[in-house]
Amino acid sequence: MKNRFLANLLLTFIWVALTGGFTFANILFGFILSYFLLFVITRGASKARYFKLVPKLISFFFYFLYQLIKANVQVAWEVGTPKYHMTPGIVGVPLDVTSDGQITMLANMITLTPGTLSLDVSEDKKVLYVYSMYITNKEDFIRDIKNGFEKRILEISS
Amino acid sequence: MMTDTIIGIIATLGTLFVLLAGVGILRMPDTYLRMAVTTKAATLGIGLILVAAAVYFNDLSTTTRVLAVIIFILLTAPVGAHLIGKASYITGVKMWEKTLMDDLEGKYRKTGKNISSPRNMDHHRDEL
Amino acid sequence: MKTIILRTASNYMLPLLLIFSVFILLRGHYLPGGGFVGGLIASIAFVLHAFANGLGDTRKLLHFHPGFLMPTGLALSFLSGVSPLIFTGEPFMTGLWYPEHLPIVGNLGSALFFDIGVYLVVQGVTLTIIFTISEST
Amino acid sequence: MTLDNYLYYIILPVLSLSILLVFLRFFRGPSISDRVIAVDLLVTIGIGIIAIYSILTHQPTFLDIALILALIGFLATVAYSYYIQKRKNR
Amino acid sequence: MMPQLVIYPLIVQMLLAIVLMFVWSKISWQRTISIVGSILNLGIAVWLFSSVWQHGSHTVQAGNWQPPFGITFVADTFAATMVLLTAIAGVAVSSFSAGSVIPARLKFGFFPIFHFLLLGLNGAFLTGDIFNLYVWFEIIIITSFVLLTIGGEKAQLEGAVKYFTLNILASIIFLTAIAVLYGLTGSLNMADLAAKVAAVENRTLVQVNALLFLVGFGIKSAVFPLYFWLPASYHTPPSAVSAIFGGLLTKVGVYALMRVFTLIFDVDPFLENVLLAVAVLTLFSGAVGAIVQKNIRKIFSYLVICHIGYMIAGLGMMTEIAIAGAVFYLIHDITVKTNLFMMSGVIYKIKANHNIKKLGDFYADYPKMSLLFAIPLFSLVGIPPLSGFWPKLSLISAGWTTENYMVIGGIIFASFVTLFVIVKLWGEVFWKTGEKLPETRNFPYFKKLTKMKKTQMMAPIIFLSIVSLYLGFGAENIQALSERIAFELMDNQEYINAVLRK
Amino acid sequence: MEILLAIIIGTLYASGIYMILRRSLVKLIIGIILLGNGANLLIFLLGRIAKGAPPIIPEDSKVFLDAYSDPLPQALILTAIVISFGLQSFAIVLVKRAHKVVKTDDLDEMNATDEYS
Amino acid sequence: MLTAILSGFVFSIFLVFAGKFLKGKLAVLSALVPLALFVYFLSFLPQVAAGEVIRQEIAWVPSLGLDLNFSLDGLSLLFSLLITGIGFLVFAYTAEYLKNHDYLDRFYGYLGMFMGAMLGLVLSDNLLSMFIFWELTSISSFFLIGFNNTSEASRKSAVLALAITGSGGFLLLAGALLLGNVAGSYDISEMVGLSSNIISSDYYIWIVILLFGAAFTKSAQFPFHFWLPGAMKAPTPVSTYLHSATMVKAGIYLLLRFTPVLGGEDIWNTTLITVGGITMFYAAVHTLFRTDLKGVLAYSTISVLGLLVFLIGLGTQYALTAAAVYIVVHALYKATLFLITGIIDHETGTRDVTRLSGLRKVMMPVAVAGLLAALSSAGMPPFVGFIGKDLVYESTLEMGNWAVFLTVLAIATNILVLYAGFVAGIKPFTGPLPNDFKKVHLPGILMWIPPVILALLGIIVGIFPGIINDSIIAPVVNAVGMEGSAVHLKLWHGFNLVLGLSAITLATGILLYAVFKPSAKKERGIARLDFIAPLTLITNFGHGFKAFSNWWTRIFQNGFLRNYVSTIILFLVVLVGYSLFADQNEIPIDLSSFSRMTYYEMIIMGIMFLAILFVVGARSRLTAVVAMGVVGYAICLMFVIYSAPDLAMTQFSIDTLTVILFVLVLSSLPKYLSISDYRMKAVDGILSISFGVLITFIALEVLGEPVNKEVSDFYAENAYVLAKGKNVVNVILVDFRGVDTLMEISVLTIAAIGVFSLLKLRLRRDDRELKD
Ligand code: NA
Ligand code: NA
Repeated sequence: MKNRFLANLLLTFIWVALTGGFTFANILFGFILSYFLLFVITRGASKARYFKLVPKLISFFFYFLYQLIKANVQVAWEVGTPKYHMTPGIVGVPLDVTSDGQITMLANMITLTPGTLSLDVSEDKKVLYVYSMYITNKEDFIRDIKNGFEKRILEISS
Repeated sequence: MMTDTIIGIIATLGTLFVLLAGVGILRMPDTYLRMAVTTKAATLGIGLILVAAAVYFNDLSTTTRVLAVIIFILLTAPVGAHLIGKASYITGVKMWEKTLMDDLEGKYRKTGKNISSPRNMDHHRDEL
Repeated sequence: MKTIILRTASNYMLPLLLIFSVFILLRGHYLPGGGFVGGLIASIAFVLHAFANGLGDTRKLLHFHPGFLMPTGLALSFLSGVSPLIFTGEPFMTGLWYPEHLPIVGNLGSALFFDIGVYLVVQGVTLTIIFTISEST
Repeated sequence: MTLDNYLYYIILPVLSLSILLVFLRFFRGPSISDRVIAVDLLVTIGIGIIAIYSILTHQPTFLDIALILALIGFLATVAYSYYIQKRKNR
Repeated sequence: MMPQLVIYPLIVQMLLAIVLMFVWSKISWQRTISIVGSILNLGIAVWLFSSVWQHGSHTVQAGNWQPPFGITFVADTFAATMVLLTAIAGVAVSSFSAGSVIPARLKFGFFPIFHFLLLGLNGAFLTGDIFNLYVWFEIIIITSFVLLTIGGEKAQLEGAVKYFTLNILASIIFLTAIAVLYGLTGSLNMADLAAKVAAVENRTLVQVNALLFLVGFGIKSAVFPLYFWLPASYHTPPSAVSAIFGGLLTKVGVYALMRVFTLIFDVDPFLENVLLAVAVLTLFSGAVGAIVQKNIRKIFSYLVICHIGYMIAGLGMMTEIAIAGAVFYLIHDITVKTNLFMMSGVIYKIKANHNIKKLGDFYADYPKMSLLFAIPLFSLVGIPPLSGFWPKLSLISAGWTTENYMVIGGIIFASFVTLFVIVKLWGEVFWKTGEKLPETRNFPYFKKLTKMKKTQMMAPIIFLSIVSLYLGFGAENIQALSERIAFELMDNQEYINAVLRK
Repeated sequence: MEILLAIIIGTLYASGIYMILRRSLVKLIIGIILLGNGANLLIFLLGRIAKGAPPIIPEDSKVFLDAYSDPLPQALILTAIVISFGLQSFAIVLVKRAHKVVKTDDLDEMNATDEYS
Repeated sequence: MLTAILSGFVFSIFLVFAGKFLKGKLAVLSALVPLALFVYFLSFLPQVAAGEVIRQEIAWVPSLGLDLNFSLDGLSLLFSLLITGIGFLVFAYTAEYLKNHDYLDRFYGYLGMFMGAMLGLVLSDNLLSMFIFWELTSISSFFLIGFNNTSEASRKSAVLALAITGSGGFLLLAGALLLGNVAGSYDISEMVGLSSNIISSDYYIWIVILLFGAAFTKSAQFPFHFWLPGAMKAPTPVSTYLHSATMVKAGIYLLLRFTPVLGGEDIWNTTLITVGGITMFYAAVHTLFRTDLKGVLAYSTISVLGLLVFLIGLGTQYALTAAAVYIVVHALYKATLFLITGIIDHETGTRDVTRLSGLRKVMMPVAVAGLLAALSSAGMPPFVGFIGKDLVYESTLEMGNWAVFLTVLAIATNILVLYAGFVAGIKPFTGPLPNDFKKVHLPGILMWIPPVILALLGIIVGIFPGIINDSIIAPVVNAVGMEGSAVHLKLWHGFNLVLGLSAITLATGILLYAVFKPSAKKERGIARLDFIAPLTLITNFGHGFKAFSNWWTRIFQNGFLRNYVSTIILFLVVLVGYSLFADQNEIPIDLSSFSRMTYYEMIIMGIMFLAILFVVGARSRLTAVVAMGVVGYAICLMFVIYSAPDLAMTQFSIDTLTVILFVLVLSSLPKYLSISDYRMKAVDGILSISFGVLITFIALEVLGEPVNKEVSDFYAENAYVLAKGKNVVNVILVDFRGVDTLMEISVLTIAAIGVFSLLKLRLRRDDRELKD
């Protein structure tokens, strides 16, 4: 119930932003429209909670940005220099995150940072298989992920 | 003039990342490496270029649209990479000879006509 | 394709794409877009959902057969074309306009209903074709 | 150097060069996955080119096209990977 | 006089198509709606025709935009006549379909598509806008693809691939021609184009443009050497479909050729020679093809091609009397070909076979039906005073006055071969003692059908035969009509004035 | 610029026909799509092209203030593109069915309907 | 007169619905129709004899110059009386001949139709309406010849007869239209006055050739005669009525009718004399070798028809009078002989002359009729045949240098005709009666009375030639443009050369009959010459033509789609290429008007170009599809650059959807087919490239033309003001040209329905179309 309401508000906001018209009529229309769309598509209950999120989200965002730039520089160096320095491989990372949303978020974050790529999630959702350009030590790699993205995702989504 | 400079800088950065992706996809020795290098570099680069455009036009509706594009790219690019990566792996696209390890090896089992995810479970959807 | 990642992503993308499609539809008279592209985007949203979740889920989501959208949309476009003939005696396809200026939509006229008809037909067509094909393979 | 000139003589050529590089990969393949990745990247760079072009022509309208490209270019990738897997299954 | 009347035939067909889609799987509703709607449409077509006959051309500007900016619909005598013929064939085939098309096909949209086809035909006849004509053509070809393949039999699909490819090719050439035309004039309204094309200084380009139209429409009209799709496909769908195809589809191409080459382009000597050469070779090729066929529907298919030659010849000679002949032939051909394909459908329902070598006994078993079938058959041959005879008078006469002896030769040759082929067919199918054909279990044989179904199949044949007889015995009226059409086509100023309201 | 575009259009037409002339069903469809693109671009080109001037009236004006590209060919092409899409989808499915029923991809083996005697 | 003509047709149509009633005993009632007509026409005799021409004009299709203008002059009256008079006898005869036949009603229907058509033919003054009736006689003849439609021979003969007379009909049509164009009228009576104009026209030769074609085929002249022996497959009443007395004389009628219009020229006379002469002799010789009674009669009929053409060719007053008389003569005796043959066939079951003899013992009246007819045909005085033959000799003797040759030819022919008459009229009745004919008896009175009447008429007219002279023959001769009073018919001219020739003819003929017996062996003997017979030649030509048709059809309709496409493209390239390059030495391309090339445009175009080549060269389907995607995306970018945002959006969405469709379908298709035939690839490549180059040149040349932006400017100016929209493209789509869009979405809908039914509809086995 609450979730639906939130999602509804969110969509209304997106609508208003997209159309750029902050008038009452536009907001009302956006609300009705998104209400209708949610009615069309929602099945079952969704689980996200919204209110404690904001500060964590901001911190998460900057962490992600940092990772992104760091890795991009690394890749730039790799691509820009004539010799290859890669030590690629596929690593199965055991997961603590459980929900689909969390897993997806984690996987996407990993993919978005250059040099790594989420290939697949095991059927029982316990292992995330990650391809990485630089694997010196499997355990280090796993730990980096678990302490980095996974921890933060757990924070913002619990 | 000030804005122009900002735009110039952001656009330059973005373009450099795009170029990086371009060089990367050409240079990297195997499919997975190409993917690992390019998808993200391009995403960052395009994001920056779009920001430059948003700054240039400097009005709410353009900015929201630019934000929408960026969000979309952030959402779809990794999913796309994941899909192609998985597909490549399943179809046996060769990995670079210097690849160190492969935890996925042997994890995909053929079950009838479908290849399922690793550690195949039994329930089965009607797929598109 | 059975992947949690795609499935989850598609669940987020579906409403976004749909709302975007309506946006594109409504502003078509003023900026690039319109019923056609709007309809395509909406149907692409459902196709994406079907790719990720399987056709059965998408069908359940839709409540009705997409083919039904075709006569509905056609009827809407057709009626908005015929209405001048019926109401004002002017030729087929003559634009009828509501005198007041409305938010978002701008001027409300038969052209909008026409475009909505296009929007529905395009969705009906695309989904019918794609669903039918994927059911038969 | 004005912004327009900078974009026209520096940025756009670099983006065009990137497109060429990607296209070269598309040409070379060798696997279908490589080609799909290349096309995906072509679309992405296309978004960038459109953004720059919209600045150059002072037409924010073109950004809407970029939006569409971002939205549905993805679906082609989904479709290709779907096919690649499915073909394997045959 | 009511100018809005012009688009009523379009509105009715569109409405029918939409309503029929809403009652998608209710077959008996579909049958009823289609027949009743077709009769209604016939009424409107008669109304339109008589109004045009009395008051002259009607025009409507869609969207109320003055020409040449909006899309214009024009009912001059030619268009109104074609709409009337479409309505006549439409009623007939609607009823015939209700009786003969199997429920499985009806459940998959046969009737909505059928009415979309009629919509497309009406639109193509009535539009006064060249790009809009393209759109109507697309409606026609997509409906014909669907009708051709509905049921998905092997032969249907093989034929459809060829039909499809070549018709798409025609559309693309048509589109190319429109591109050139637009590039030269910046206009799409056909009346407006008449003046603008005349003002183009580069006549070479105008000629090239005309040739592109010629080839594009030529494929659709199935003239030599562009007809290949027709014999490959017309015999494969249900007879009701063949009937509407054989009657009307190629004729739209002919209509478009006549329209474009009288209104927009002048026929210069080079074009005239091309048209005449094409006409003669079409007469020849179609005739020669009909001789060697054994499948009754293939015979008719080749005759469809052959007889297109008459109309093209009329167009090529470009005199008023020649055009009148072509128009008369068009009127005759639509009626009789529709009827013949329906006839072949009845024959098939009776014997479950199309091969004239295996068929037989009709005269002995169904004497009255045979006499009925003799009417379209001998009308086709042009046994005087049946309908096919009259236009030949104008055509041959024009051949003499324009000194086109090859054309006269072609017409006589084609007439002779048609006579020979039909007479042979008569001997094989009606006179001969046929083979004892194996009874196919569960085939919906004619004798097993309900009286209702039989009526639905026979009534349209009787109806069209009566129309054919009228065309023959009331030839004076048809000739007067054809001459009026020819006059209007040759003197296009009236059309232009009607559209541009000068 | 027009000259390059004209060459591209010619290439599209040529390659479209060439692909149709191959014997494969799939190539046939690709050929048709290429031809369709060629025709659309031809309308576009012959309607005369202009850079950076979309036919959209500025927000604060009721008419165009600057140059604008010809909107009519664009509308025509849009219609043509959509129609081609309808035809292509049907064609793709037709080919699929034809392949399944006739059991060949070779167009040369699809000539039963032209046989007689 | 219209009523008279229509009565035949009305009678036929009546039979369609009421045929059942007129079967059996009542059948004879149908003879009342021709009888009434006969009496009706007889009533005009005095008027016509007085030189009056009775006219009736009914407008039918005046805009085509086709009206039902009838005129009754001597010539028409003669034919009308023959048609109705012999018609009456044949109708009556048929009632007995086909008693209890299942399809008697149909038979009468055809006969009635034929009678009406034939009357129409001879009464029409309008050439086009005459043509109509001409064709109708051919058609009714077709149905009558094919009356025994289950017999293949009957069907073949019917088709053959129609093919020959029908093709002649088309020649008549062409000729009639030409004549009408030259004369400015289709009324024959008007043409007579315009004769000199017509003859001096450039088209005269064409007119004559076309009309001859019609007449020769209809009247079975060499080399088109062969359909007539075949037509003997028809029941005997038909042979009697159509193929000896009336229809075959339509060609003669035509020639006579046009003698005053077209006659008198060398080409006219020479051709007719030659063709008639050959025909009469050739056919007469053939009678010697026939054993089938009807065969004998058929050839002798052809011979007489040849003689008539010959006489018309001579064109003198004598000759034309002779022709008129001979028409009467021949009608009377030949009809008799045919009817007799029918009786013999009906009663004995055979027509084989070699088997028939002694029948006088069982059917005396018939034998008498046969004898009378034979003597008349022999030209024995005092029969009417004698008068006819006399006139023939009189006219040949007039012919100056050619007199001897022509007379000898005429004599030889007459001898053979005499022989034929004797074989048919006398031979079956003389000699002993074979055992198997013992039980043969006289048929019903309806069958034997008609020949007796005809035979008696022959002798009556012969004895009192005055009966027909003033009332019929003279008006006929008048009608064909001669003064008829000069020649008086009489039996006795005194002892002169002509009488001598008659005597020679009779003597030689009887001798021949006594010496030369028909036999199967002789028939087989002449059959050895069949390979040069016109029938064989025509048949071979027919086979050859069919083989050619097969070849031609297979060449073009060869089943290979790629050939169809190449043919069409080749046609287009040649036509358009010729038109583009023939008139102008160089293509006027104005490069200066083109916009500047920029590097990014070049790069996009370059990529697009390469991608297209890549599509063409791709080895795998998916690669091709992906490359197609690249082409599409490049087009999309191009649309962006050239200011078409809506197009770019649509192109991109549709390309993506197309890719999805492909991907969904491709997996169920087999591997990419690639057949490496380099020669074929090269040929296709050249064709494709020429096509592409042509399009490029056209495009560039068009770009050099001035631009007219009237329409687009209107859209631009009014999009917001009147249509309340700022995206002009969209305004065009939903308003200015909304109809296009409505139809465009209809196309989509139809395509979707098509896809749906194509994939979902599976016919049950029983619903399938069966293989032929
Ligand atoms: Na004209
Ligand atoms: Na449109």
